[in-house]
Amino acid sequence: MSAAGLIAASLLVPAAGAAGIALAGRWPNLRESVTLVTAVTLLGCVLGLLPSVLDGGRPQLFVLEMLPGIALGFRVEPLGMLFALVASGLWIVNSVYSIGYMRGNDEEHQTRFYVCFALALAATMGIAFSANLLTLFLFYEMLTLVTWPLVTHHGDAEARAGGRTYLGVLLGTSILLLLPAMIATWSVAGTLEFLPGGLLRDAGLSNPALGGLLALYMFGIGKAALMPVHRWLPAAMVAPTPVSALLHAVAVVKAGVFTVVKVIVYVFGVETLAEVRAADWLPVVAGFTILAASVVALRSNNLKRRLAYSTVSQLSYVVLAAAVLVPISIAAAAFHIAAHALGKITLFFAAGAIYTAAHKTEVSQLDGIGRRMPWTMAAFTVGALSLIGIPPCVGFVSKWLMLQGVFAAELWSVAGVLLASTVLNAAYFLPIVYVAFFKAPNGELHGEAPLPMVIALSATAVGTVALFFLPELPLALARSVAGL
Amino acid sequence: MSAFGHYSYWITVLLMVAGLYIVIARGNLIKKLVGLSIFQTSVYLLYIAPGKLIGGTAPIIADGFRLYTNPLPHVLILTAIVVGVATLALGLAIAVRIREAYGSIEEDEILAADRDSEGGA
Amino acid sequence: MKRQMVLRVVGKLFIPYMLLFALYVQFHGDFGPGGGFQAGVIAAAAIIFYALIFGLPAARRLAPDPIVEAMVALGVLLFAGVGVAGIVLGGNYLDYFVLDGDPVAGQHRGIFWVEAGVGITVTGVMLKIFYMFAGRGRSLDER
Amino acid sequence: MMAVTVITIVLQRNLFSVVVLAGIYSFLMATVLLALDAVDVAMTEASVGAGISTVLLLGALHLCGGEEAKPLHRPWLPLGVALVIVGALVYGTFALPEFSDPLAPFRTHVIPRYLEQALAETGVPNVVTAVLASYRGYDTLGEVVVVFTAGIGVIALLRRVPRREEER
Amino acid sequence: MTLAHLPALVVVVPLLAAPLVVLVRRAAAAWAIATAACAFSFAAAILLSAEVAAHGPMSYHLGNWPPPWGIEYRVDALSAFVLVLVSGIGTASALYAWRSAAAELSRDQLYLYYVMHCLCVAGLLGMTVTGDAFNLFVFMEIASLSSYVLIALGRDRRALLAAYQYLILGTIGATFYVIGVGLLYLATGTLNIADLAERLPQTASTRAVLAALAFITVGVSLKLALFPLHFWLPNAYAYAPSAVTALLAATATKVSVYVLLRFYFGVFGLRLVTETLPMAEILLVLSLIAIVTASLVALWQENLKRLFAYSSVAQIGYITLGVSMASPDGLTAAVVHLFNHGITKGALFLLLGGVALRAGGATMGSVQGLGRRMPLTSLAIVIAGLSLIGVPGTAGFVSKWYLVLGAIEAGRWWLAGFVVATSLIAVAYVWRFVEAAYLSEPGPATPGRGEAPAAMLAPALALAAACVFFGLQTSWTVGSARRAAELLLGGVP
Repeated sequence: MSAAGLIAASLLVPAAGAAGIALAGRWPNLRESVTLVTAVTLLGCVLGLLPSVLDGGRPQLFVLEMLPGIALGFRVEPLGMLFALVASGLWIVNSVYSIGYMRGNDEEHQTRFYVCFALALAATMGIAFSANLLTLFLFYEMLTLVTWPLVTHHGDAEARAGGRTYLGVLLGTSILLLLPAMIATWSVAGTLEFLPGGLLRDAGLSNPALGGLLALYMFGIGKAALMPVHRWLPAAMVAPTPVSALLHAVAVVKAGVFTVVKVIVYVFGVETLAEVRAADWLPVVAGFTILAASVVALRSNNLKRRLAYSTVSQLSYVVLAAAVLVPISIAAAAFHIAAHALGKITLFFAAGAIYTAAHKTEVSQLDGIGRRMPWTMAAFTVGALSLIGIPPCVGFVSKWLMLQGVFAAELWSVAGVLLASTVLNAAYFLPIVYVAFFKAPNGELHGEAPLPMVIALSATAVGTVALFFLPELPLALARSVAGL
Repeated sequence: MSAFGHYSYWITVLLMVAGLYIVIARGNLIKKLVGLSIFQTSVYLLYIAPGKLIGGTAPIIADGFRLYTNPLPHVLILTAIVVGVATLALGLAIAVRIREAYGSIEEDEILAADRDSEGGA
Repeated sequence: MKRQMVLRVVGKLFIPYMLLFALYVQFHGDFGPGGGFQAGVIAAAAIIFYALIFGLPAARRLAPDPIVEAMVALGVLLFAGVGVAGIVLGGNYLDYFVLDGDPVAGQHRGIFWVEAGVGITVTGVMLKIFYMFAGRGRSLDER
Repeated sequence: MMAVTVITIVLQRNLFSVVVLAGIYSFLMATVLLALDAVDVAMTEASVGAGISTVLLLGALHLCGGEEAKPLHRPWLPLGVALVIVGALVYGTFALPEFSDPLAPFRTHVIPRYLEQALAETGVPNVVTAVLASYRGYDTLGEVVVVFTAGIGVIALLRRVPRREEER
Repeated sequence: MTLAHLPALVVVVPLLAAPLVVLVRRAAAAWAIATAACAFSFAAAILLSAEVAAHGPMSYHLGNWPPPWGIEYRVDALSAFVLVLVSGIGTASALYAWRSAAAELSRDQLYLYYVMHCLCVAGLLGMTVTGDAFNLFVFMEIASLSSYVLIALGRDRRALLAAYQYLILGTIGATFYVIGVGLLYLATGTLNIADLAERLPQTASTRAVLAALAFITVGVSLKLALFPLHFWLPNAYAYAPSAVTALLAATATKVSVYVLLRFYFGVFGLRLVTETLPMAEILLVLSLIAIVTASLVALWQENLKRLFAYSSVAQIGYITLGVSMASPDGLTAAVVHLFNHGITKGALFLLLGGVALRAGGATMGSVQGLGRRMPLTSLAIVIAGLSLIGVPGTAGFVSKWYLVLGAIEAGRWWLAGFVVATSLIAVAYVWRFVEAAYLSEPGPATPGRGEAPAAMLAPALALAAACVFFGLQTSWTVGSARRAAELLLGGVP
């Protein structure tokens, strides 16, 4: 199939899958096999695009005219490729996991769940491949809207409240800040196409103007969960765990930081920002977010909430790395998108498994659970180590790249932030591991979670380690984003 | 310019305002309609009066007349009159229906009735 | 009763003349004041007068509802039809010049028919409205 | 004199007399129009204003009947509105050409052709009719349609139908 | 040959259809004729807009009398655009009425309903296409009278009162308009819009012209329900039959806006409107108030028709806001929003009509759990709602885009912020529906499982699809709007 065809396919396959799932709704087995088939096909399409991208090709596809001069356009470049690979690859694992979870907790509206999931993936692909800001914005909002039903899945008062915060923050920031920022960009530069070197490069904006615009973007991209627009992420934890796992550890949040990197690299241009010094405030905000979020995570007893805040801080790693504005750190940012995805999804899988098998949600209830659920807790440990940044886990690689970038830019304060946060990460993850394995078990007897879940979380855990030993592929993509 | 030169206009204005006043100030639906038609009639003068030429005659071409009043406004006003009566008829029809539905043609009473029915429902 | 008598006689005497006058106004409109609209109103007034004297049912017999309603529509159709004729004969809409070999005669013809249309519709509508109100009234009294 | 009539209408509370006064008012209006050489209009106004509308109003009164209740509205707002409009109109009309000023723009611009050519172009000496039916014939079509609309509308509203007001 | 006559035919055909319907009287035939007539106008309008886009404005002399003596029909980028909207909605609403009117009206009223429908559409089209100020008044009256009747046909007795109030206010508005035209006539001696525009500058009595401007503004504002002259609208929309609500909400106010545009930019000219009188500022302030207050009021409505009626008032505020900018982008926004909001509201009210038919009323209570009972309908409502908010990918987004763009180009950041901020209020009231429809369990008032009849669903879904299509493929809408804006700013073509 032609490159353009593959792009179209990778958007249409999940959409078609959603339709199929809706039709197959009455027969659960058929429905879930449709999901799996869709997921595999999608990964196939994305992989099909990989070679040409690695050879520096930029396959593209333009369809409709959304506004005069701006088409609904797609162009695959390394960063998007990386993002798409992560999302589509993990969707397969996650589907396996979801089957176990949804059946294990016999949830309601399972059809709606799988349909929205497929649509969310379609939107994610749209974001990953978009060729201009408008297209990206379109799918960005679409992602918000189709994940709302997943967040409010349980439909009770708590879910509604969570859903309101989720929608309010994400739609609010994007409409209030991101949209004006885009329109301003349009009226200054006359285009919204992503250009290597930045489409604002020749606009010749002064520091305050550029800085203000950057601020509009950074806080407008609520999905990146930069403080103070991070509140939607903990709120989204009312969702079933598979949702938190794929969407709020991978698809949605990564869409946020992905957009951030996109904007910094292709809208403003690293050089432009660096020489106008319009982004100097950004590392401060990001650093603050990292530390503050870590502290909150440390003090929160609910496991998913703790993971959520850890996600907030990890996202700011990406923003921070991008804000350092040297090539290697950009590469680090790109790579961390993949690294954190693997680690965090593992952790969420584990959390969900614990909930399904033992119905435990609080950290304080986890004494000795490692004896009952050895696989799960082993995977959890791997994920934790990866996020802390200890070899042999992929998290170490991205940290390493980041530090290289920091030294290259000689931002010692940032280095300090990184080290401090590493300590904090260790402080809020290791105790869990400790009590899980070395404390006496309490409460009723229970075994491992359903098999599909165990398979899924083991798979991601293995991936976390494997990617440490052979990080060539993501590394290659990440480096070519930074033009290395 | 002399105030007299605009006497005709001012009569118009007076009638117009009186009509409008009735429409706005009165609660009785039919009275409102009467006011409305007065309001409209006053416009006729606004159009016609300036067309008159002292010493002119009706715009029917015949020998021996040179000066004619301006025919175009007459045409327009014919239309306007028709529109007026059409509106009046329709308004009355609606008023009658309202009377049947509410048993009253006083605006405030009707509104009160609605409030009650909503309160009851 | 006596007054009734007088009324009836007067009515009988007058109404035909009113109708006649209506026709005069209708067709003399080109030369003197008047035209389709006034004529229509007068004609309608005549019948309403009749209805007031001899009662609604009598009037309804004189000018039955369906006919009146048909008149309402036919007048408009006639007018609009003249316009379409203009197009058919190769002119613009409502173009009377083409209605006859000689433009002026065409104008004359066009105006004639148009006025006729106006007259018919106006008569119909005025009567219809009167019937409606009057009829409605009786039904209300019955309640 | 018309002014007087109108004022009484404003003050009069008995609807019946209001209607009668309205009829009188229309007649006066008609005479004024006649004095202004607007024969056709005068005729129409007489027949419509004094004739048809009075009949209609009476018919409606027969159905709705009754005195008018004392207006509860505070008359100040309407008065205010009215005064504003007076201001606007007086302001606007002041600059308009004076009564029967032969050089007013609306004498010099479009009219002449009507007055001079109408007979030749349409063969109709009554210019009003000529303009009405030919030059601006389309307006008249619209006018007829308005009448038509009103007629059908009244039918639609007043034709007796299975009572629908009950279900509210 | 026919193409040359289309400007007249587009209006005359529905006009002719009305008396025909009266003659046939039978509901089915009446429906067929009405729909056919509207469909013809729709096709004609599309042809015209193509023709105008290709060869520039067309002028048609009715009765073959050259203007200013005769009446002129004038089709240009703007009027053609509005023609398409009006006739399109008219067709959809006519198709829809086949079932909905049959359900809401008694049998012997049906054909009368279709008569009124034809007349209303014809009147609106006539207003749009005419080039003569007084002729515009006549057709305005046709449209108004028919719409009074259509509203009064509503089931609820409050429909009568709404119709009456609308009648009073509408007539006052029309009379104001006539006064304004009269003053203009006395000052210039002509009624042809283009001719007026030429002769206004050299008229001696500018004061009369200013008064005329004031009267026409007030008159038209009454018709387009510009704040604070909007109070007739919510009741009228809430209690009219569903098909009528859709028709009026989508077209009537829009045509009035069109008239306003015509007079401001086509007759009085930018200088007079914006400099001699502070019209732009007045309009701006009124629009802002309208947007905020109406949106907030909409938040508290339980009756969905009322809710979206108030949101109409707010959306009209956005249109007039664009007008008040009087810049290319602002006017483009106004014109394109005129269209987009038309289709959006059309879709919404048609869908609500379906709900009302199945549930006996469209209230927050009756849509609880609607997502499961009428999935297609509620999904379409959500889509139209998103278009109301202005979410990318829907028609509403395009208009918002140009509004904000216009504000930013004018350097008014606060205005841009205002526009986006107020669209969040729309999020609030649309989401009230979404939560009720998808997160609540079906209540006693919720209709049973099953969609509205296909004859009602199809046009509604078509409009909803149009909301999405014109959000993704905007070359035609924005292109026409852009041309129209240039035309307006260029004065009279």
